[in-house]
Amino acid sequence: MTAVSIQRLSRAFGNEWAVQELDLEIASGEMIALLGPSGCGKTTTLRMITGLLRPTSGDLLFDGMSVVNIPTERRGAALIFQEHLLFPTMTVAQNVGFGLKMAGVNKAEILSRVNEMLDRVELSGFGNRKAHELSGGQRQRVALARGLVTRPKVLLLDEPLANLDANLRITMRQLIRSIQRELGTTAIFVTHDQEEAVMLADRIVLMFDGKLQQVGPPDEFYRHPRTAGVAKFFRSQNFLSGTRRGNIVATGAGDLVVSDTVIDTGDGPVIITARPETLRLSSGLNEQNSLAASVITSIYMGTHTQLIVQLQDAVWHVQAPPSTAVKEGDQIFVELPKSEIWIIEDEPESFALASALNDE
Amino acid sequence: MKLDRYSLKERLKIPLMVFPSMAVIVLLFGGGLVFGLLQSVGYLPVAGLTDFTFSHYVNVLTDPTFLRSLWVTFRIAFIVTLLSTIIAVGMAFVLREQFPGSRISTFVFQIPLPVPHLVAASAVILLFAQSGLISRIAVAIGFIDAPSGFPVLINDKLGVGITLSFVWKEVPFIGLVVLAVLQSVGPKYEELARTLGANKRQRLQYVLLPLIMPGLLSTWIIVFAFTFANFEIPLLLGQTFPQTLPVQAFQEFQKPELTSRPIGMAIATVIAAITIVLLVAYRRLARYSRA
Amino acid sequence: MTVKPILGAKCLKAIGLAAVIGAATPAATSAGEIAPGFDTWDDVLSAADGTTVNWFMWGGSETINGWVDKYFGEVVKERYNITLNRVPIGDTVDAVNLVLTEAQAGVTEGGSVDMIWINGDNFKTLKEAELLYGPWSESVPNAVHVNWNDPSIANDFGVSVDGLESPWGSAQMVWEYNSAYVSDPPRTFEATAEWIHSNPGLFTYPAPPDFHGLSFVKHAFYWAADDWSVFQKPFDQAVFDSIAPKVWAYLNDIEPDLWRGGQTYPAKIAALNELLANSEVYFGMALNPRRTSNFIKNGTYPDTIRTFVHDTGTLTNKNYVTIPSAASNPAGAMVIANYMLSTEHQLVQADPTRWGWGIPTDISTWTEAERAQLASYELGIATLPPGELAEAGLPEPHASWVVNMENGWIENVLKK
Amino acid sequence: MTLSSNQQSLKKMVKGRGLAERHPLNWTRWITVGVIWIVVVLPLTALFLRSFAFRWLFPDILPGQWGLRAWDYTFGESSRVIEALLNSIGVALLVTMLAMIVGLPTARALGMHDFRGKKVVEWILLTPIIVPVLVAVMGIHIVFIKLRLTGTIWGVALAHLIPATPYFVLVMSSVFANYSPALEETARSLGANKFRVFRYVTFPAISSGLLGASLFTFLISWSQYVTTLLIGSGTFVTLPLVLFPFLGGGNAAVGSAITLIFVAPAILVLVLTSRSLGRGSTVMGGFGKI
Repeated sequence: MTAVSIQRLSRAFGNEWAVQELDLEIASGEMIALLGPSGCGKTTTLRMITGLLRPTSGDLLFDGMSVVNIPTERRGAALIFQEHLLFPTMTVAQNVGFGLKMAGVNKAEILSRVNEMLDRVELSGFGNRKAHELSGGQRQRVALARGLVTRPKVLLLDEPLANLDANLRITMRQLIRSIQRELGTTAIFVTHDQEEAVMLADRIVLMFDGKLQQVGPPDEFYRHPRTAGVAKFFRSQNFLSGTRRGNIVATGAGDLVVSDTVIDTGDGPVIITARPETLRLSSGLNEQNSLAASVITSIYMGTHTQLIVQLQDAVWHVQAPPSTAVKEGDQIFVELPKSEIWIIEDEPESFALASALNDE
Repeated sequence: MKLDRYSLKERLKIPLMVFPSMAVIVLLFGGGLVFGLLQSVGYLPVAGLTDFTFSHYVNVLTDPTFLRSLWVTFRIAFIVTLLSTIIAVGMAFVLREQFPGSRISTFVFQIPLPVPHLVAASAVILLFAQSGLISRIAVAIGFIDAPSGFPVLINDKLGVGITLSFVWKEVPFIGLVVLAVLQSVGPKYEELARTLGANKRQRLQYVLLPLIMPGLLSTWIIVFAFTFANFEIPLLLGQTFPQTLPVQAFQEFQKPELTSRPIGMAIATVIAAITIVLLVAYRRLARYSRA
Repeated sequence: MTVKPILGAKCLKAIGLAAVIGAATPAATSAGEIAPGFDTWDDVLSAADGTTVNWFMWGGSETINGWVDKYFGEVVKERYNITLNRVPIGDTVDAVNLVLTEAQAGVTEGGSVDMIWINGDNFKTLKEAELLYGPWSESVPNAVHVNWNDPSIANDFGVSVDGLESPWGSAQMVWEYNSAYVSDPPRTFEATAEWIHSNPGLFTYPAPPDFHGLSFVKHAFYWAADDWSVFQKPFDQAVFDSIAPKVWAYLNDIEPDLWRGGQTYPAKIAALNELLANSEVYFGMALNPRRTSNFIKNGTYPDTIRTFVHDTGTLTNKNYVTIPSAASNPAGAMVIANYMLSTEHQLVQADPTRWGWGIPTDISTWTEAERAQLASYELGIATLPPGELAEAGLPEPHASWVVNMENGWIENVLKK
Repeated sequence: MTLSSNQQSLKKMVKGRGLAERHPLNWTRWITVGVIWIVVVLPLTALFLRSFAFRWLFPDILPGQWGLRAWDYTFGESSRVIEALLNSIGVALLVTMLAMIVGLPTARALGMHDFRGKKVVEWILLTPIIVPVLVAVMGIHIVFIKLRLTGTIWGVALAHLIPATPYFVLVMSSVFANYSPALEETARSLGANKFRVFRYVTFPAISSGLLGASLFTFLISWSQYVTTLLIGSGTFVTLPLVLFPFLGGGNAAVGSAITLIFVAPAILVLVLTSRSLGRGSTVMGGFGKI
């Protein structure tokens, strides 16, 4: 069942489009990550969903009902701010119970629901503290409890882990995920960190420059990026142009066989990609999908060895076993497993231009 | 040795930094209060007063004129503080947002702040006297036909003229403090409250007012104490009788009869005592509101 | 007596000194002196040369301020090389108070005040406190123009002058009314009460201790007493008690129909002037009979304001300048006071086109030509002829009455 | 009274969002703006008109006859306005300078250090702001007379210093609270001597706050009436003293002209400081934290 439906949602600031024609359906209980570099429009989208910002055009539906004209306070979209914002004039319990109090819930019920929520976020007994007496992680948990206690239609989190240190991120991530699952709350969070998105979200929504790039489960962004931009955002630099004929892509370095499940682009020029960690070193050209390459750099990384190689006219990254002993200038063979090759949708001509600009 | 000298220098650093201003205040202000207190109990040998007595206090505190003055002074200060706060907070809420003309209007809003109180009094007289500009406009419109038809707003029983000139001055003061707090807080807390279902009234009551409260408390106490102790405005715009306490104190002090001076000082001491109580009460309150 | 001005830089050193000096002692003239510390007028002139005189005077009249700066400031600078520093004060009592406070603090010389425009009660206070310099006023050269045998000169509100102050001008109270609204002003207290009751809100008087307000109360006392000569003697409680109730009854009777229902009174005469100018009230009062015409001329008043006197007369008084015993520059002050009395200056001062101040000196000591010039002055549009004024003149009460009248008004009328 | 603040960082965060929306003029905003303009501009206009009116009698809304008489008198010698103006400026400058000398070190100590007795210092600073200065000045009057300070610019300046010092220190301490000493330390480590550190590091960092605080202090002295009346003994005349007799029923035209002269520097100061007084100001914020 669709909890939130975003239809051709757009927002302009002056002459600039912050968000352009965004379409998205979010199922009930789903956890969505709005991912993208800063300035891509993800926060603007979040604020439009909460109602703090009016869309320039488009529609927004909660449970099938348009909410564009419903003010924030009656929309039921709870927002967790990046700064772990707590009302400084209130205690923890007052903060958590704020939404219930606004809704006119009676005191006894507020008390029990607040205590229950504080238990869930592992802050029982902190009810009488003031905001400035809490650590960053504790503040974040109070903010989470406060957002969830009213059972919002949708929970929105703006960079929920951005201001926390590394260890705390892991515990908070787990906590957020588990509580969201338990309560079955529909949630959307904004992040610029693709790892965070992958680990937390059921589905990722990737945006560049106010436009939607790709929507799907996290693994698709690794294995099946739609564009070079998406692939690069997920830290893959490996692209090679060739000419497709059926399941064969002929490149300057040799022919590659691709799987039947690769998208159908028809015959003609295409660009293929494969992630560094899926590549293997092979013994020679005779093995299927092996291409000759020369080593530019080899960096020992502990768990693996990172090779940067020249593959025909492209520079590729290869994640080799840690014991790999090659050095600069060595000639090696890289095998691209058939199932791991993917064809991106970029036009080869425009890609050449873009990669010339982007590669440094 | 060098180490010792260094640490001595370090230890004396803060006291030396604090000393000059403390000396000025303790000597001039503290000294003034002490001399005033001594004069009020009739003991100040340098002035030829040697009879230690509380009779001036007894006389002052049992004098119905004093009690009426105290009430008038208190009432005016209270009304000024209340009115200024309500108007200032309301205006600050409007002015913190950007809209066409908001910048220039915020500037105009600040104009009375540095303007001396006497100027405010001067303008209030020109505008609100029974033959003042507003009365003349009322005549032109046809509401009244003679000055006597216009309500008495200067030198009046309720202190309307005094209140108006104080409010004119104090609104920007309170308003700018509130504006400064609101600006530094930003729109975040309100947005947060909205997402938690708080409507306009609830946001004001539960979020914004508690946020500006500490700032408001400080300005309240400053404005109240200032209004309570001001001399020239009630002297110009107050009625002949009863006058406010500072006017009464100063006039007693300035009377040619030498016996009046201790009485003036006794009234002044009572004013000081009341404001000190205010100060202490406020610090208590402030501690609670921030705890 | 040598006069050493103590400069600011020396003040700290003066602390110890000032602390040991006791109460002020009045100076006395010994035989052969023209004034305490001066044997001849030339001594005075040479002591005054190049000095500054701090003259404290009521500063609420721009006519008088301008007058003093021009006709004293410039002239005494040019002729005697004296710098006149006119110190404007809101009320003469402020200067009296300053002298008292300085004395209380042990200042016996080098005081702030050199000369005060004064009369009546304030003079009495300083004289009784023995804080005045002198005697000097009967021995300055131009004292020949003053008839010190005239009791109205030799007694200031009944208090003997004793050479401690020198006359400057003479005043007589007149009533003002707006002829645009009132055609025939009431000329008795009874008629005034009647007029007030039938025209509520259009009459008031300044609150004592304002001098004009006090004059109003004094007039009420004169009216209430069958014989006003009782006020010429020092204060008598029994007499006061027999007259005062009638006065308070009268003032309380008119109060509800005064301007603002009598809930407040104008604090200063200037406030009453403003009310009259703006037709908030129809009556005012002036202590200088020529002032009203001047006000019409300078735009303060509309040109429908006129003056009148009661059938029972109005109070006249002389006003003086005096010198405190702690004055830094008594010599300079005496030179100015002496110049004041010159016929040359009195003629300028009496000119209605300049100021029109009443003459306190004896014009029989003037030359024929000087008297002719005086007679040629034109009266202003609202000024009563000198004859009518002279006929209505009444002497002021003895100063000892005034404080009782003032306090009585505050207790029985204001606070009631 | 915690004068330190992290307003600065918060402000940056808010500004950084860049989401401050411009709102249209609805009726609440119309009324507020209208009231502000009328209430502020009308009195000043009335004063202006009155000063140029020769005769302005009831019930004329505009003066019946115009004239420069009030201004002639005001700038003439006998009004003493010029002398009073010079005295006012002189004493206010002196007070500002003295407040700066005694106040700057204290402000720095309060704004940048935590020390034992800080609370006591804050209390002492706060007292003259709340307890009327008139009371102390009345008490000390007799001592000033003995010291021959009455009637002198020094005496009046000392009296003005009582209210001026605490305000100066409190405002400056909130300026210092937002100032980081790290820059000074860097400069010293680079070999700058004490004077150079002050000249090139400290001063530029606090200069706008210092300007605001100084102008504020100037205005405190500028506005004093009753303290000058008492300590000046009437011989040291400042503008408010010259003005007072004309209010409440002196010559209103002259009163208005002097009032306009009296108000001019205040408006000038506002123009100079409107940025530091305006939105999110540390100076006004400092008051909120007293």
